[in-house]
Amino acid sequence: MKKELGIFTLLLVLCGVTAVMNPRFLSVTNLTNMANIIGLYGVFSLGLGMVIITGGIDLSVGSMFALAGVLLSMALTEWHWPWPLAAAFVIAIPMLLGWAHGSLVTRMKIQPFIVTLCGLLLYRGLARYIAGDGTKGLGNAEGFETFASLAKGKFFGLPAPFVILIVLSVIMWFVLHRSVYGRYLLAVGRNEDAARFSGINTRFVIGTSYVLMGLLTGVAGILFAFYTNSISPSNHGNFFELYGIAAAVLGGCSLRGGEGSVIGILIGTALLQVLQNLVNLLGIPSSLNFAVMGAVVLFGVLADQFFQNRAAKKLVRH
Amino acid sequence: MKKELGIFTLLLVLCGVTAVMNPRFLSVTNLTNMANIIGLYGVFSLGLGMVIITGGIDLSVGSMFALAGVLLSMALTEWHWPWPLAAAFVIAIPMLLGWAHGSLVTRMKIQPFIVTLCGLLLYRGLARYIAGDGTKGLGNAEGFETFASLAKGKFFGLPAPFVILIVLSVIMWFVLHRSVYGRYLLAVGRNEDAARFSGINTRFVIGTSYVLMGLLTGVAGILFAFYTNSISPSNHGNFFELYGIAAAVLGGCSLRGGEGSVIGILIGTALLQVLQNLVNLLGIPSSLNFAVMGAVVLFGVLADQFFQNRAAKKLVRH
Amino acid sequence: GPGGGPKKLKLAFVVNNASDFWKHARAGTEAAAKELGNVEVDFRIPSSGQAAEQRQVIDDLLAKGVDGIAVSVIDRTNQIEFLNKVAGQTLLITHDSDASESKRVCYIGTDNTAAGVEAGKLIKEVLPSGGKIMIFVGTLDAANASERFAGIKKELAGSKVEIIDVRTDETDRARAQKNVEDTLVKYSDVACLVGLWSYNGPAILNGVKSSGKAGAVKIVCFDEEDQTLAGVADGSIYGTVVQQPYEFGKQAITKMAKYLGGDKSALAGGQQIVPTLNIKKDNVAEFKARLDKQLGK
Amino acid sequence: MRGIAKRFPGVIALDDVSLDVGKGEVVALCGENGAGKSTLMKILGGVYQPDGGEILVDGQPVKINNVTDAMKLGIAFIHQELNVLDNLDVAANVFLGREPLLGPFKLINSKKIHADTEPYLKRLGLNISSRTRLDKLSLAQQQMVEIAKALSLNARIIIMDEPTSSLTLTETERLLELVRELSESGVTVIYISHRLGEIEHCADRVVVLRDGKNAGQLNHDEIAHDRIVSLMVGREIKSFYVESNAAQTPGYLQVRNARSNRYPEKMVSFDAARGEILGFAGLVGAGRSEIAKAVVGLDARGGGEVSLGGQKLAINSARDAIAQGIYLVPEDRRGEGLVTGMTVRENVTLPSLARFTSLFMIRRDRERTTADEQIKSLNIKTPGCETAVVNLSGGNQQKVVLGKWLSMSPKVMILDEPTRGIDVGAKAEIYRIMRALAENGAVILMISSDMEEVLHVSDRVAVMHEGQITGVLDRADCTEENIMQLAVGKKIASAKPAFAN
Ligand SMILES: Nc1ncnc2c1ncn2[C@@H]1O[C@H](COP(=O)(O)OP(=O)(O)OP(=O)(O)O)[C@@H](O)[C@H]1O
Ligand SMILES: Nc1ncnc2c1ncn2[C@@H]1O[C@H](COP(=O)(O)OP(=O)(O)OP(=O)(O)O)[C@@H](O)[C@H]1O
Ligand SMILES: [Mg+2]
Ligand SMILES: [Mg+2]
Repeated sequence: MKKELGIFTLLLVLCGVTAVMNPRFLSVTNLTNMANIIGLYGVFSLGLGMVIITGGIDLSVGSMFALAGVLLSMALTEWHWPWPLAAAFVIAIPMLLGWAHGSLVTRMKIQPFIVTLCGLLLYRGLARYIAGDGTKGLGNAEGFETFASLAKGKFFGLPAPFVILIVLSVIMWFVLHRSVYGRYLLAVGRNEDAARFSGINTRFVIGTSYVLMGLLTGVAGILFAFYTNSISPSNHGNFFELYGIAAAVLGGCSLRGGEGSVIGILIGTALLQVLQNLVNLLGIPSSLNFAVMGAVVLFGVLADQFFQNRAAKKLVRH
Repeated sequence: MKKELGIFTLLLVLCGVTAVMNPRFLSVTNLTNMANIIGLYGVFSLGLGMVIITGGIDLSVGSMFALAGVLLSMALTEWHWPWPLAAAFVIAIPMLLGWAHGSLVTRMKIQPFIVTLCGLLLYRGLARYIAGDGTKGLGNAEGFETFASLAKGKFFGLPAPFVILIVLSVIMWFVLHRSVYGRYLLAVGRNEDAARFSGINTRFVIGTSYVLMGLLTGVAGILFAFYTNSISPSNHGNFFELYGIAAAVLGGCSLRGGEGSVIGILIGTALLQVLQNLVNLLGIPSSLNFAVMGAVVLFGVLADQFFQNRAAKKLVRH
Repeated sequence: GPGGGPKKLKLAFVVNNASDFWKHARAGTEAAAKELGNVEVDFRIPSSGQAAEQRQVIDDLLAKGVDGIAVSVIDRTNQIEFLNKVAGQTLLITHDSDASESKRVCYIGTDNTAAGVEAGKLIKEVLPSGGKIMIFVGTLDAANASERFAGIKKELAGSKVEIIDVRTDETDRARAQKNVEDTLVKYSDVACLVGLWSYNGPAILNGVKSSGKAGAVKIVCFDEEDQTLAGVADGSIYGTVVQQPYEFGKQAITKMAKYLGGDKSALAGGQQIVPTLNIKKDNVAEFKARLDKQLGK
Repeated sequence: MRGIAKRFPGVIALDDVSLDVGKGEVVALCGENGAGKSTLMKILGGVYQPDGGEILVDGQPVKINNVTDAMKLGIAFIHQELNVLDNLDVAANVFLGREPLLGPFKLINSKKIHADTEPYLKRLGLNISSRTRLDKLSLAQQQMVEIAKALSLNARIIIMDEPTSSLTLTETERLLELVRELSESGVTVIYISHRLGEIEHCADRVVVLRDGKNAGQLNHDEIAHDRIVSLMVGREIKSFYVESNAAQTPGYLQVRNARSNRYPEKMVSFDAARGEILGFAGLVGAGRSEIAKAVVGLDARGGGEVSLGGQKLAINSARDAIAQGIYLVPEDRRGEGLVTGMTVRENVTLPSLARFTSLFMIRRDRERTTADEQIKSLNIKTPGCETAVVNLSGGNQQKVVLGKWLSMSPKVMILDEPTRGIDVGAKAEIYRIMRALAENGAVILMISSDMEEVLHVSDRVAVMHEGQITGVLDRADCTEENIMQLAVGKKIASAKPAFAN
């Protein structure tokens, strides 16, 4: 928790500043919108976090979104599958691809960066080809209203993606911080040899982390498809891998593996989204949008580092 | 060289296949076009390779291109600076930023991924703000014809960027493979502690690798600005960091640091460009463009791995 | 408001991505705001060009509080539900790119299919005896791209002009230019290159020049980037179909203000088309002068 | 194990090697560096697959395909190189792969795992909490955690590959006791060590390997230092320690007010003479290694003042120290001493690369000459100077670290556990080299946890306790007893102050 404290403070400060400068920040609409978007990004960022903890990376998230979105739209509106089947299908595909990634990484010993970079190219190409380079949509959800309301409705006044994120986070918290599997993830990420010498099936652990990533990507892909309600395969989900990685790393995951927490990833995700909200609400020129985000993140990380160094020094002195 | 052999073979095979299926592949125009584009991408990929060898990464290349391009255009066409001054300015800025990256990484101990991700956001925002979100251009190069012909003219029948790449590669080859600094880069990338214990100023070595990266980014940024002749700051150079990283990694650089070669990076760059050329020349639908690239790269890496494994086994048997 | 005086109308103008095109629209909105006096314009650019980002921008605007929004719809079929939600909360019109089935009050902008037809006419003019053409665009799944493409096809149907294919570049200019170069290598008999998005014109021009085919291959494109207009002026581009983004901006703001002031007729008819212009060598100078004036240069 | 063979690119590590162990027996495996001890054990532990031969357990042939198979057969393995996870706590490391579970969701039973860990820590005399993260522990403590882990397996056979190389006397004694207890309760222990004293102390039988072949064995009553050595190296090694008769210049090196990170409020000052070997003794965590790092500028805050021959030196980084001829052979050779992915040549020349350049280009031929010289003079067992250091045996890696500094004529050489993992022959060689350096006018500071080494090699011994030097013993007063007294912080009469004011 100590590691996440710094970034959590930054998050609070940002929220405070924005709320003071524009009270609408705290309006129900705004908070709901933000919860919704945090839910969307959080789900796949959790998955990315797990993969990063094993010392891997996944660059193919955005492209998988495109592929999943196109397939979802076609299954529902063109092939008229029953929605549970369509949902299962759209979650199974990324899991299968995740399994393939995992196998290539563990059995063929190809760097995760390369494997998933190829994935990034491949799946987007496939999505565009399958969609015939046209935009696919979910229209008015005729015939799968239940599904739509599960994916973009509200539960207890909270947007569905947010509720789903909370549920998944609780599960993932137990998985990462309380289960044997989670401990193995951390072990494998830090020192694969040492883990293997302890009798851990490192291939299985690393491989399944990509499958888990696939599962979460599939879920997030469905949520995201319903959010935009339309999937233009050439740019649906573009750059999302970067957001996810940024969220995980901001939240304390180390790209060298072996380090990271569920809470951290959630705070990282929230921070990125609050930042965007802030830029919009404070009426900062859109062109400076990115610049403000970059500057704040950098500032936050620097401040965090500064305080951690000071704390470390104090520890030594006494 | 052994490590590069596999990917070099793949490059040759691809060229062979394309040449057979469409003889125009070998036409002077096509080869010139390709040399030109390889030159453009090669220059910054070399820089990225160096940074990757130290165990770092630079995600800000594309945004720096936008910033450098906008500043170049303004210096030349709006402020009417003499071109050598403008060139020096546009190279100095990325070097300065590179120096800042290096300092943040080595002194503040912030992960390179985070530092340069912030850079990615910041510099693009700045570029857009400076340009007022409008496209900047170099027009007909009135008043800086010499500069333009240095950047996009021909030397000995070869396109300028290609010639510049060759010259820089030769220099970088000596730097990386024959100089003390290069040896330090490799050592620091593999084991920073051991390098420091051996009296290497690891901060200096890592820091300067980002400055070097800045220098090469500046040069490539100028070449690229002259190539497109107009810079729309919101998407000029988007995703270029990924191309560069992919080229370096394909060419044998390990993202864990300590491994890589100039030849490898060049072959990696060439491979990516030949692939694009191939897709276009063979008339594969645009939508499958990416998919083909992804598939070929994956196939190549797999084959390479396969043969290396076999070779290793043979070595053991005898 | 806190400054006293009459309450200012807050109107938002949301575009689809960051490009020069919108500079003119912005000038239009500013001109309108100046003329009207009681309007404050919030000009928003979702830079990624993605529906999701646009949606977020609009959500934020609603949270901030606005009296009216003019939006260039990124996805007309699937953003409908969202647009209807927006229309329920504030005055909503569309510009540049429409979503006719939504509850938006009116559309102000180009008819892209008609613009495609105009481009088709230019192509037929420049290739009187027919020939092969290649089309270049960022992505084909964008509405304006597919409509323009449809317009061109419609106009060329039955003529001797043959469309080889479409090459996309995902708004990467380097690739846009590379696509041109590769096309010229693969199809040595291509007679005319057509660019559907604003940067495709300059990209085609550069590609043709670097391949040494300047003058030999005709070019028809869209919009009014500086290099495009320069190309039209020196004859290396045959013609370009330009929209009038300045008018989008000016009319959208003016008419929304009128409408909110009680003049419902200002946004009547559901669709108010701003015609396109065909710019060729003979009228390019005059057009350029007008643009400069609009931008206050 | 019968007729085991194993080849690596360029080397035959094992050739028709056999090894039998009985229930409850303590078998010591001896051999020079690179003889194949670790390789043989890795085959038994399922890390490597043999190229030939078979393994029998209880008379039944078994196939050990991976580490899990070995564990199932009741084989626990303490590797020569540390294999702990420093991002996890002690308990997690001890029970890694065998966590106690709780409840329907099979979550880790955190109470039980900590409760189960404590007894093992106690049994090893390790005074740390089971909740400490491993990156907070010293190398020696991490090593003890790894031993705890092997114990907790309740195995039938425990392989210990140089478990004491980073331990000091107290822990070593505790470990040897433990080995006895284990064998009494019927557990077989295979014990690899280059400290022959330990072997004489605990082994029931000694098996010696030489160049990847069986070189013979000694039964309990035949075990003696000299006999082991002659089997190992095939010749007698006469005198282990070289006496000094060099002229000394006292006070040549003066260190004032150096501090360790761990005990920042305590200052360390000492003098050392030119031509002497000053030993540093102390218990685990006494702060010897940290002081050494501070002196060579690796910890800029703790450096204090260093003067050499009356001249104050400005040392702010290892670079500065190296420029002054002050070198450190660190204790963690894989983490700090070597760039293991690089070749022997590249490692040897790393600190002095500038010497090998002409016209800014590195001359590889000159590098090779120097590397080959070191390979020869230190008798490093390697296919050549272009072999990656990872592929060398542990002891030979240590020699590469030494070679790197010896090629640069040191003025002050600080050796932190210089003979960790080094075989007797090479040890004698290293002592000879140290002595030669001293006689040529260098100051040698030797930090060592090997009591024999401290006693016999040093001219004087400085003893540290909790970040301070409690006293310095002259050669005449150097006894195990005296050192232990000082090491636990007691004052004794014969101890001299560490420096003259
Ligand atoms: N993975 C490897 N690849 C190549 N060669 C290896 C590898 N592992 C060991 N060797 C070689 O095999 C031989 C035996 O090594 P081993 O580690 O078994 O020696 P050892 O007896 O344990 O020595 P030490 O006492 O120094 O630990 C050495 O020559 C070593 O260089
Ligand atoms: N990274 C670290 N974080 C916190 N404490 C540490 C760290 N490294 C070492 N220590 C502690 O610092 C103390 C001094 O360690 P140092 O290595 O200098 O002792 P030493 O006398 O050389 O003993 P050793 O035989 O363990 O090397 C030890 O108690 C150790 O636990
Ligand atoms: Mg060994
Ligand atoms: Mg020590």
